[in-house]
Amino acid sequence: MSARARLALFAAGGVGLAFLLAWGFSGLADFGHYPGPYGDVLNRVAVGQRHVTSVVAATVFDYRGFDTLGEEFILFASAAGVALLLREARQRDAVLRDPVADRTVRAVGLLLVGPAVLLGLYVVAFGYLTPGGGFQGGVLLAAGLVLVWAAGSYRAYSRVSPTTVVDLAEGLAAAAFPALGLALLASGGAFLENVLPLGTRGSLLSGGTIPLLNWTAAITVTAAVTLIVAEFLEELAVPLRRPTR
Amino acid sequence: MIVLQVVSLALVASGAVAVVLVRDLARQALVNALYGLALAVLFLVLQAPDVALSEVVVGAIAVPLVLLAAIRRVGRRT
Amino acid sequence: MSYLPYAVAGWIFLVGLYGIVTSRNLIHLIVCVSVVQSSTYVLLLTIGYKEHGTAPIFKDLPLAESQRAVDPVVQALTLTDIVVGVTVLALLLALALDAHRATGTLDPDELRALKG
Amino acid sequence: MDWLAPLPVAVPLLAAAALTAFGQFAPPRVDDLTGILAAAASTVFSALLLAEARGDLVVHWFGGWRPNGGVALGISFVVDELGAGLALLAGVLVTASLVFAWRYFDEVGTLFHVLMLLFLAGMVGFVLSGDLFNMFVFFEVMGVSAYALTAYRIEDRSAVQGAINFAVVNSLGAFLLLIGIALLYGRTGALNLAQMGNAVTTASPDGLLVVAFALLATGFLVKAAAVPFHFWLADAYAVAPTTVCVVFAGVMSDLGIYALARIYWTVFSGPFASEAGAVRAVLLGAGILTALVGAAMCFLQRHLKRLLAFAVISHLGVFLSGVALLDPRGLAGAGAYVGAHGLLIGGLFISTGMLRRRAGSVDELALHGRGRALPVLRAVVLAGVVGLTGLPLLGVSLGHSLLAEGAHEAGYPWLPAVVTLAAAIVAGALLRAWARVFLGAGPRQDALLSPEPEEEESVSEEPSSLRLATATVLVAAGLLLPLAPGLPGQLVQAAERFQDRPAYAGAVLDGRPVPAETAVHVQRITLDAAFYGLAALAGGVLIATMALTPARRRLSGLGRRADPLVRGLRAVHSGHVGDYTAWFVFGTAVLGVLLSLGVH
Repeated sequence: MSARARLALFAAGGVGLAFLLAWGFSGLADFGHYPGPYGDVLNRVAVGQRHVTSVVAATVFDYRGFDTLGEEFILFASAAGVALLLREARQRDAVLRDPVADRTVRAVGLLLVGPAVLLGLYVVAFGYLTPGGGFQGGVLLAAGLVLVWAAGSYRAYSRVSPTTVVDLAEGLAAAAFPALGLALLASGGAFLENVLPLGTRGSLLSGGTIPLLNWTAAITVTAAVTLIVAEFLEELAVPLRRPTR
Repeated sequence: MIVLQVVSLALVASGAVAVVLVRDLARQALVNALYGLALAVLFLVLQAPDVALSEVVVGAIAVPLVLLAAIRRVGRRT
Repeated sequence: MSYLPYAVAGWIFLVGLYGIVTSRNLIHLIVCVSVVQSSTYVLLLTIGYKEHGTAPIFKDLPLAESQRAVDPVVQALTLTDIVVGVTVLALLLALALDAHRATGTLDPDELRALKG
Repeated sequence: MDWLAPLPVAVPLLAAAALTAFGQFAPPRVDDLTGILAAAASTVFSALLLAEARGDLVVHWFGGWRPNGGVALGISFVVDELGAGLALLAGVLVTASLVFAWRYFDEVGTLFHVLMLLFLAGMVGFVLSGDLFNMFVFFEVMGVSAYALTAYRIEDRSAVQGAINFAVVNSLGAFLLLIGIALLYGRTGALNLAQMGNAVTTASPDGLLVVAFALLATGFLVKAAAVPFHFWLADAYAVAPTTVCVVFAGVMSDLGIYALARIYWTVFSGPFASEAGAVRAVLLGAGILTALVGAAMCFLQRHLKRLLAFAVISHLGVFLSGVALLDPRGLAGAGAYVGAHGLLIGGLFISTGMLRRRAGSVDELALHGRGRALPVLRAVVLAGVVGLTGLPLLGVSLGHSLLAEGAHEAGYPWLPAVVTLAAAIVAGALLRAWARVFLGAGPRQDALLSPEPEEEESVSEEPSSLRLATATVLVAAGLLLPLAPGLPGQLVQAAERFQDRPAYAGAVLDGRPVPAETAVHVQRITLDAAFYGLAALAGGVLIATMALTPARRRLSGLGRRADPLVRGLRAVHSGHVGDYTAWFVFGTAVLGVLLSLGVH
C-alpha cells in the first residue's frame, strides 16, 4: 500500500472507531460518579480485614494478588525475551567502551547512587502503608544499580550485578510467589490465602502475606529491570557490525 | 471537575500529539519523558498517588534509559 | 464537561494509532504504541474517580470516611497495565535492534521480507 | 477438588523461575528434562481438571476471597470442560514440542525452555480464568513470551520482522481488550465474568454494551486471526522455530475464539438475547470470509510453513463460524474441530521441521522429489492432510458433522457447503505440496506461487526416530480423536452447559451445583457430513492434480482471469506493520459499526 492509501484506510477506520468510542463512552456514568460496587466494598472492608492502610496495596497483593503474580511473570518473560533477542552482543568478545567519558558527570552520578537506593528501599518498605510498593521501589533500586554503570564504567557495573547473582535473585524471588501460593494451598487454604498473623494496623509488620509478597515483587522487579537495562547498555558496549545483507 | 484536572487533561491530550508528531528519535524520547510526567500529574490529581509514582519511575527513568540506549545504538537518524 | 476525560482517552488512542500508521521509523513507531496504551491508563483512572474523593489510603479514619475515597481497583489495574506497557516496550525495542542489525534499516517501508 | 485448578499454571511458572535461578549451575539436559517434566505435570493436572469438570464447574477463589452477596472480592479460576480441554491440548502440544526440541536449543542456555514454560502457563491461565482483567494479564504472559520465541532466529531478518508484526498487532488487540474491560467495569463495577453478566442480564443492549462487546470481540479476534486481523499470523508462523509453531498453530490462536465464546455466553448473552440474530450474522460473516481468504492464500504459497499458516487461518475461520452459530452443536463442532486440528497441524509442522533438517529447506519447489527417500514421513504427512480434510469418522469429521447440524438448526443450511469449499482448496494446496515433495510430481517451476527468498541451509541429517515418533503420535491421535467413546455426546453436553448463563453465575457466585445434564443423542457422523467430507477430499485431489499436471494450463488460464483478484490479495499481504495497523483500525470500525447497526 502507498502511504496515501494507508492513510486513507486509516482515516476511514478512524472515523468509525471515533464514533464507536464516543457512543460507548456516552453510556458511562458522568466523570466523578464512580458507581461501584467493587472499589467501594474494598474501601470499606480492606483496612479491617488486612490491617494495612493502603487499600491499593491490599488489592494488588491480596484481593487481586493473582493478577500481580501474572504481572511479575510478564516482567520475568520480558527479561528472558530481551536476553534472548539481544544475545548476540553478549556472546561476542569485543572491546568494551565506557559510555560516559566526563569525569564530573561520573562523580555526580556516583553520588546519586546512594540516594536512589535509599529512596528505593523506603518506597518498597512503606508501600502497603503509603503510596509506593515493590514495583515502584524495585525500579528505583534498579536505577541505582544502573547509575553505577553509567557513572562508573561497564566493568564496574558488571561487578556490582554479575548476571549469575541477578539471575539467581530474579529466579528465586519470582519462584517465591507461586511457591508461597502452593504452600498455602497445601496447608488447606486457597492459593495465596493468608494464614499469617495480621499485626497492628499501620505498622511495618502488618498485613500477613502482604509484606512478604511486596518484598518478593521488589526483588523480582529490581532484578528483571536491571537485566533488561543491562542488555540494552551492553548493546552500546560493543561496536556495531555491518548488516549481513 | 476542578480546574487542575482540566488543565492536566489538556496537557496530556496535547502531550500525546507532541510525542507522535516529533519524528527525531532523541527529541521524541525527551518529549515522551515529559509526557510521562504530565500523565503522572494527571494521576495525582485523580487521587492515584501509587499510579503516579509508577508512571514517574517508568516514564521518567526506565523508559528513557532503554530508549536512549536503543537510539544511541542505531544512530539518531536512520 | 463531564465526558471530557473519556474523550481525552479516546483522543490519545486515535492519535497514537495515527502515529503508528504514518511512522517511518520502528523506534518512533514503538513509542507510538506506548502512547496508544497510555490512553487505557487515563480511561481506567477516570472511570474510577469520585468527585471530591480522596486517595484510598486510610490512616486512622473512621469507617464512614472510606466511602469518600476513589476506587482502588482501577488503580491496581492501571499499575499492572503500566508494567505491561514497559515490558512490551522493552521487548519491541529489542526486536527493533535485531531488525536494524539484520537489515541496517528501521524504515517499515524497507522491512518487508514477508510478502504475498 | 478445586485445589487442582491453580496447579497447571503454578507448576510451569515455578519451573520457569527455578530454571532461571539454578539452570546456570546445572549440567546439560537439565533444561530439557525440567521443561518436559513441568509441561507433562501441567498436562496431567489439566487432564484431572477435565475429569473433575465433567460433573460440575470447578471454581477456585485465589486468596480464599469468596464472593459476598453476589460481589466478587477476588479473582477466580472457573474451569469448564471446554476450557480444561484446551488447557489439556496446550499441555500436550508443549510437551510434544519440547520432546521434539531435545538438545536443540543449547546455545541460549535455559532461555528457550523458560519462555516455553511461561507461554504454556499464559495459555492455561487465560482459558481457566473467570475474571476479565485476569484474562488480559494471562493474554500478556502468553503474548510477551510468544513474541520473543517467534524471533528466536535473530540473524534471520524475516523472523525479526514477523515477530515485530505479531507483537505490534497483538498489543493493539490487547489495548482494545482494556478499553472493553474499562467500559464494562464502568457499567457494572465488577471484573468477575459471572458478576458482570448478572449486572446486565435484563439491560437493553445500549451503546456501551454493544461497543464493549465489539472491542472485546475484536481484541480476541486479533489473536484468532480473523480477516482483516490475520496478517500477523502468516508472518509469525512462517518464521518461528518449528517447535514453537506446533503450539502456535495447534492451540494459541484457538484460544481467542474460546475467549470470545466465553465472554459472549457469560456476560452478553443476557442483554443481547433478543438481538442474537445480528450477532450471529456478523460473526458468521467474519468466519466465512476468514475461511475463504485463508484458503485462497494457502493455495498461493510455496513456503511450506507459510502455506500451513494460511491453512490455519482458514481453519480458524471455520471454528469461528461454528461458535458464531450461537448454538450448542455449532460450539461442540468447533470444539471437536479444534482438538483434532491442533494435533494434526502440530504433526504437520513437526514434519516440515524434519524436512528442513533433512533437506535444508521448506520451499515446496526446492524440495521437489526430495522427500522420496522418507517413506514413513510421507505416510504420516498424507495421513495428516487427509485427517484435516475430513475423511468420514476420522480427524475433523466429527467437528464438521456437529457444525453441519448446528448450521441447520440455526437456519444456515448452506454453511457446510462453504466450509467444504474452503476445506477442498486447502486440501488441494496441501496435497499439491505433498505430491511435489514426496512423489516428485509436477514441474519444478510454478509462476502461480508467491516468490520466496532462497534460504538453503547446508544441513543434512537422518530423521531422528524420536522426532518421527512425535509427529506420528500427534497425527495418529488427531485422526483417532473422534472415535473416543462417548465424545460426541459429551461435547454437546459440555457446549450446552457452556451456554447456560444462569447456571454459570449460580455456580461461581453462590456455589450452587450446575443442573444435572440431560442425555443427548448425537450421531458420530451424519450422512450429509460424510458426503461433504468426501467431497472436500475429492475436490482437494482434483485441485492438486490440476495444479500438477498438464491441466494446470487450464488452471492458469483460469488464474489469468482471476489475476487482478490474486494480485490484489497478494498485495494486501504486504508485510508492512503500518498497513496492518490501518487494517486493524478499519476492521475494528467495520465490525463495530455492523454490530451497532444490527443490534439497533
